[in-house]
Amino acid sequence: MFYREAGQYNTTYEQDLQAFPIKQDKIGIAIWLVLAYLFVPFFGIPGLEYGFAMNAIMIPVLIFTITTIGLNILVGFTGQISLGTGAFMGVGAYACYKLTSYFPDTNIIILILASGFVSAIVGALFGLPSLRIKGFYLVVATLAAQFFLEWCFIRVGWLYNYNPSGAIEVPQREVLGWIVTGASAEPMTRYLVVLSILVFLAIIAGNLTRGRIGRSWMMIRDMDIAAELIGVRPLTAKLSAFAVSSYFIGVSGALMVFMWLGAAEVESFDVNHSFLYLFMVILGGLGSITGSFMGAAFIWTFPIILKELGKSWFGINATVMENVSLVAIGVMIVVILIAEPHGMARLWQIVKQKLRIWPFPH
Amino acid sequence: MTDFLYSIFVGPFADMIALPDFLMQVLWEGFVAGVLYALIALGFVLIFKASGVFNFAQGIMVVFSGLTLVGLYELGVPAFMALIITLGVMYVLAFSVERFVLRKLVNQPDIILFMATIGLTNILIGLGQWIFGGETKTMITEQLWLPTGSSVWEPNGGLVIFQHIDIAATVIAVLMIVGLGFFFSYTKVGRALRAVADDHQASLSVGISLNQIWVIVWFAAGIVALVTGIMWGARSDVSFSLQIIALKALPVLVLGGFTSIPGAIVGGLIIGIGEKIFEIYWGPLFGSGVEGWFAYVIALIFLLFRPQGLFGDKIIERV
Amino acid sequence: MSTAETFITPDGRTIGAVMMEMKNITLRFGGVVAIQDISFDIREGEIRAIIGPNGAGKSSMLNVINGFYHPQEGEVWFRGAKRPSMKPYQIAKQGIARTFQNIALFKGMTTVENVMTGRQLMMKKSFLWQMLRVGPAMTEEVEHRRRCEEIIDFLEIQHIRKEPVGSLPYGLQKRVELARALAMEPKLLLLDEPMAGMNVEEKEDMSRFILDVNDQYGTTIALIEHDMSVVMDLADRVVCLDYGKMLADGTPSEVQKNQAVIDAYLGVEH
Amino acid sequence: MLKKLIVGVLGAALVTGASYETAKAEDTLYVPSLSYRTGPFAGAGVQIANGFADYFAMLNARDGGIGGAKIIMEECETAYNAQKGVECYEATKGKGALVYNPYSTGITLQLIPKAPVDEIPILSMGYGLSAAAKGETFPWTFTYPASYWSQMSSILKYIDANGGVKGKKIGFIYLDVGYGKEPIPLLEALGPKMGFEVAYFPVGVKEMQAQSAQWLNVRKERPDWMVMWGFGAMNASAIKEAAKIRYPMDKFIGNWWAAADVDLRPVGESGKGYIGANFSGIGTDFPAVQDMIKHVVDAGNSKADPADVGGVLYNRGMFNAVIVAEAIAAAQNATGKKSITGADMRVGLETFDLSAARLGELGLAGFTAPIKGDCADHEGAGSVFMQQWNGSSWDQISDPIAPMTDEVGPLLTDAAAQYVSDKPEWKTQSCN
Amino acid sequence: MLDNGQKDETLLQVSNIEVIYNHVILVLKGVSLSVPKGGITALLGGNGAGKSTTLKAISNLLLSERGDVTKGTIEYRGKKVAGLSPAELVRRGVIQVMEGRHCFGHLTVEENLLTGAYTRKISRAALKESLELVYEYFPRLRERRKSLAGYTSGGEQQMVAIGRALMSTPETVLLDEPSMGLAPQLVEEIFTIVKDLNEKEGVSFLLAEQNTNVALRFAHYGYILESGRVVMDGPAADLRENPDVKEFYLGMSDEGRKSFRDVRSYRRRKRWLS
Repeated sequence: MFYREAGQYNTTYEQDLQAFPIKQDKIGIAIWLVLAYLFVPFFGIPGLEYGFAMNAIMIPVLIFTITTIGLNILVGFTGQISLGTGAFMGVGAYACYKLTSYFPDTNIIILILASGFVSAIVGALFGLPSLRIKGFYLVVATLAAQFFLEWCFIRVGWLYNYNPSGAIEVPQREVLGWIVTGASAEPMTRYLVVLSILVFLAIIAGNLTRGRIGRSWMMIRDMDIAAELIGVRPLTAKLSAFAVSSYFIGVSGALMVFMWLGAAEVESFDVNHSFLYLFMVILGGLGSITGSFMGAAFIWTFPIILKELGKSWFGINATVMENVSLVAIGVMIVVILIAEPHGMARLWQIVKQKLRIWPFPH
Repeated sequence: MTDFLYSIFVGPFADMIALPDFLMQVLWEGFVAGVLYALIALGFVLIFKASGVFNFAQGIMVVFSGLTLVGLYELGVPAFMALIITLGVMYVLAFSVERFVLRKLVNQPDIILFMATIGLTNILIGLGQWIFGGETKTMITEQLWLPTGSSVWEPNGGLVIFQHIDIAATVIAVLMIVGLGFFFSYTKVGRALRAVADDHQASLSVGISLNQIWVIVWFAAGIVALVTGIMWGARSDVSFSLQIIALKALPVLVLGGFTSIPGAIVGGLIIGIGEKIFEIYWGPLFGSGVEGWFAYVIALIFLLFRPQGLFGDKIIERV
Repeated sequence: MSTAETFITPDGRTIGAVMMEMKNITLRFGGVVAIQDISFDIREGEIRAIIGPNGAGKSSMLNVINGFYHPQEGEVWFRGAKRPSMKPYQIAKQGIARTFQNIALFKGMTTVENVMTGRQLMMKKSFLWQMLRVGPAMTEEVEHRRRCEEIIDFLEIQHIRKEPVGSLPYGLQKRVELARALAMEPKLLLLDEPMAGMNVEEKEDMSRFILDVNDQYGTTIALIEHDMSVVMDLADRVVCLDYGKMLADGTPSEVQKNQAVIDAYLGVEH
Repeated sequence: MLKKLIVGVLGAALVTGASYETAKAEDTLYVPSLSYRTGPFAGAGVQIANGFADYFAMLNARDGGIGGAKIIMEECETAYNAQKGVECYEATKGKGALVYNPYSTGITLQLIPKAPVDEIPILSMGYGLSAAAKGETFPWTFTYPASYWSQMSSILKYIDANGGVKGKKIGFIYLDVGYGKEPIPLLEALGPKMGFEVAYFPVGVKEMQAQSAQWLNVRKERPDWMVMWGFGAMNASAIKEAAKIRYPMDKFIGNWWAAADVDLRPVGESGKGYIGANFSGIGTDFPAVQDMIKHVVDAGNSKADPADVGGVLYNRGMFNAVIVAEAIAAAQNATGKKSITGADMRVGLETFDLSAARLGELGLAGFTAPIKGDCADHEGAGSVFMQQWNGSSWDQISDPIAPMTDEVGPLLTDAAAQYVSDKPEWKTQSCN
Repeated sequence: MLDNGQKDETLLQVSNIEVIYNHVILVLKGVSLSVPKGGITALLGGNGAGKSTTLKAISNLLLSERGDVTKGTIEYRGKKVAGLSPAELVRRGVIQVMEGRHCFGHLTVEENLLTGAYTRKISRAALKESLELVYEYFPRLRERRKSLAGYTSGGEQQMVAIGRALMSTPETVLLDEPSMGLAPQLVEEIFTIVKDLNEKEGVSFLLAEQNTNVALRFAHYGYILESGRVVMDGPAADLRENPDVKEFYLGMSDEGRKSFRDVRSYRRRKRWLS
């Protein structure tokens, strides 16, 4: 009824190759964009205090969406599991920190986008073993990256400018007269910057995954041997996946520190965070960009909602709810893997299917 | 430059020779750590062999079992009663995992099962903290009749200290490995376990129930986890931070191969001793703290040359 | 067997010069010998069948041809030159495509995406263009999409174009796999049991496709097949393997009459 | 299923929104508590949070709040995680938060730049950034009663008084994060001056409970004294390992986060002789603590295990609450308002004066050395005393030891200058 | 030996079953057959015809391969098989010897045999006795009892697989492709043993086999499967004489059959017409 594609025909391949060939989807995306750009910056989330809505929900969710898209490129699209996400975010963050101290006058957004290249290189480097090893063995290799990098963040003083606190602290920077980083930056400014970078990167991710390169990743994922026999160079495919994935993750790491946390030490990049991002990918949906949005939003907001629910409805204290949300997320991971390995993105598709034929059951 | 080469290639060895008793101590500490790594790896191997599941939750199972034991004791349950109840809890865990996770995920790609065990890890962390609290707990060493105290050996005026609990841990680990070996080699169920490890379909065809076997191996891994939890807890208390140390079992597995029990033991000892030696004698060159990644990096390098591990079978890919 | 540049089969078909020659190939896995000292050739434009019981080393042979396995001994000659040790993707570049015994489609993708993977080697536009997906990248994508749609049309699988291949029936999956191989525009097409598990009607369809490919595109085909009637009808020449050893090589009728083949494979009363 | 979920989410959003409204009622003082009762440092976090909460509950019950205004204390769970810390900060700051006690160096570092913008002061009581003691550079941050550097200097003074520090080798074992590394610059500056040598033994967060390598190194280096900057599960493990290598316990000093009952109880008898620095009194003998037991613990309004009341960290949590309460009172005096703001609170903290007499009035005579802060001094020249573990509890073994202000002061000034060096917009204040 | 006229008790009755893999792929499209007590019944057909699937449907091993019997019933001794675990079926006397010699490679030959008795709760002596019986039929296995099954030859592995099944004292053995990949003499040897077991021990066999020739020489009754359907059945002797069987399965005579080459034009035309 509401979601029918009847009467919509694509007459050229160009039309068929669009990101959202169906009209309703186009409208849906437009609505989301309008909400994101015109409503949220001014009104936040209705019912929530503005600063809280921005700083505790919207900004982190957008940043983690970039992380999740990045990790999804690796795990969901290329089938290479990584537990080093936290550390690769750290690479982006530390790289950006160093760049800001070397180029204090350069536009900070350019520096953030540039810092992704550093983590892309590091990511590709640690992706090298994937050419010889796969599956669980690769998990161990990425853990090696995680722990080695964590060690570097602590031990290599140069990375944090020999700061006595051992942490990186975000300097204040302006772009076109707007303060975008530092504590004085308005939440709205930071939100819009993060949102724009996310939109930009999401489009790139969508384009890449639908084209030749994305296909080579998926070929490796679905059947690496067949892929090789058809002519995919595992070296190029895997390393490009690692590099692109790490680029996204690195940018998100830089954003996390510069646009959100304001200061960070190694704890913000530890292995527990790597798990968290993996959960976002799994729950959202392996191999789905849309799912990455859902997964990041869900995993980040779920404990917050649960905490509030527990407190205001049942009078349960935050500690218990913290544990409840750990258990609940664990259970959801297992349930999702059993019921629908493609996660919330697939559930959403099913809902759309249902809408397409609504109100008829079949 | 020569100084640098010296500090890498000569200095550490000179140190070793200069203080032989200290070297002994380092080796012993490494050995004990290795035994504990091997025990965690053993739990992994049991499950991997029988069900092909790469059980990421083995580490948290160690913490969870130790925590349950101590938690029950703190609630006033007598020590050995608590031990028995903890065994029961580990059985319930094994049963639930088989019933609600493995059975539903039969024939899914390995990677899905692996991620499910990460989910399981989250559940166990949450439950453990919820029920027993997040505080560090002291292992009830004496109440379980485990030895405390230490013995000293003084070769030529040197000093090597052996903690009794470490000796006990080694003995118990050896007993357990021998016991498991016996169980696997000479009992009907043990034979069935090995059969399942070799070939699921064929095991089914001769009437071995996979579900039953999975419960048994997860329970066996649970027992191994409990023993590890007790021993590690006795050395350095029970807290959730142990879970991260337990991840060290992964490089151990890489070295030993995922399916080999002797591999787990040898791998554990190599990593345990290797990282201590490296940390003590070469660590200062890197600014120390290299223990955190040494095992993983060794495993990574090793993987590049021998992906199937020391004892694993060579993998032949087919299309 | 004639070594002349071309020769005429009993069916009256003209077969070209030697395209690929396997010389004394031996392949071992650990202690197990999969292929032992086998030599045969494949000529331009022919349909070459490899038969033999299960475990005879047929699939291993295909894997040697497309470079997935590297034989311990022996040489592979391709178009008059000895082929050096190559990676599978390099061999794919030379124009060798294949299908697999246990369907090796990319299960997470749709039919059309699977077919598009066959064009992978021909798509050249750089990473940057891919990222933007406009201009040359889009033109390229559309161009190759058009070629793929032709193949989809040729193999009559238009109706499942946007279906994820994982949920397709067996017979259709086999066809999609063939489409993917064809999309590579191969010079030599290797088919590993293309008709296993099909009923007569499906086999007829598949036979037709194989013959059409051979005919229209002039593609050389090497196929493994169990159904002797199919082999006898389609193949120009047949090589029969047994337990890694060569039993016979010749025209279908020659092979069919060979006593060793009958004993080991076709089976006849003792 | 999906419908239920949507309804649930919307409901939660509404409720969340609603709960912000309630906090802004008349004449209340809103004090958020960023606690961690879960996560790797829950053991310490629980005790601190309980002491902090119980003192305010006692004030509400006994005195009806402070200056006639009720205190609303709200806990927010951070699990010692910087990301959750931001979430908690954002969730509470809009409710009129007076002061933040982050209890994590990581979160403190994140909040320091935010404080002047949001005009809510930070009280990092004996943790966080040492340089924040400089009130001129950090108008919004307070480290009463002492910074880490002051503490380290007091410890050095203690060592000096017990056998001299000159020519000695001091082993410094520390948690390898920002917190543990804080005193290193001070040690490096004072070492040459005072003639001692330092050997460093970092302990990674992951290896907190597997320290045998570090202690083997201790055995190799043979330091005369060991000083520990540890936290959580690290402490007990370190003391156990020290006992294993038979390091003399009375030469092993833990800082004030490494000298609690929770740290030593697992060690028990073998930790006998271990020395810890502290600035908050131990035991339940103080009238104020008795009041807490009477009004809160016995009334069943405390989350604390009665056995933990009077413990080191419980009392420290309480002391934190005392400082907050005293600063609120000072702010009320200064502004004449019952209900104050964060900016008022800052004034209260800058005029903070906890004299011996005032301590007596509070029922905390002898609990700690007097602390007096001002515009320039945000650490209050707090002294620490030493306590020793007797196998089952702590005994105070020294009088309060004042820090080496002359030595530490210039270093703090330098560090503060370095902090703002790449922050051109940083707002400082002038104290003359 | 079963005489042709003699109608024995039916052990296994498969009625019109349909099997679907992964919820989509239809493999069996209505297969019916019955296995009499004391007989050797052969299930013939090419690769992928559905022979193995039929056997797995009977022994309930399908579930572990995501296959599902969606229609029809399978009854053993009058009781429905659906819902019984493979272990339960073994206890009731139905055991499958899987295609491709699924031996436990890391177990010795003797251990392999012992796993066959997993479902039996018996004394050591009885176990020993069963082992002896197997060794009697397969003297080669006695020689190799201590070696790892993975290191034995293909023929020996097939013997291990059959011997292992015997250890469960089965009433019916479902034997899948015993000749696969074996040299002709070995095939002969194994079939002879099967026949012996059938005659002396009274074990009934349901035999899936591609090698029609050998199978029909040893079996009493045969079913021919093509694309998931039974296309022909009858006593083995009759089938051997059947001209179609001769042509398609025994590879003899080639007359009167439409060639796959001619299919092109014919199918094309059909497509245009329809």
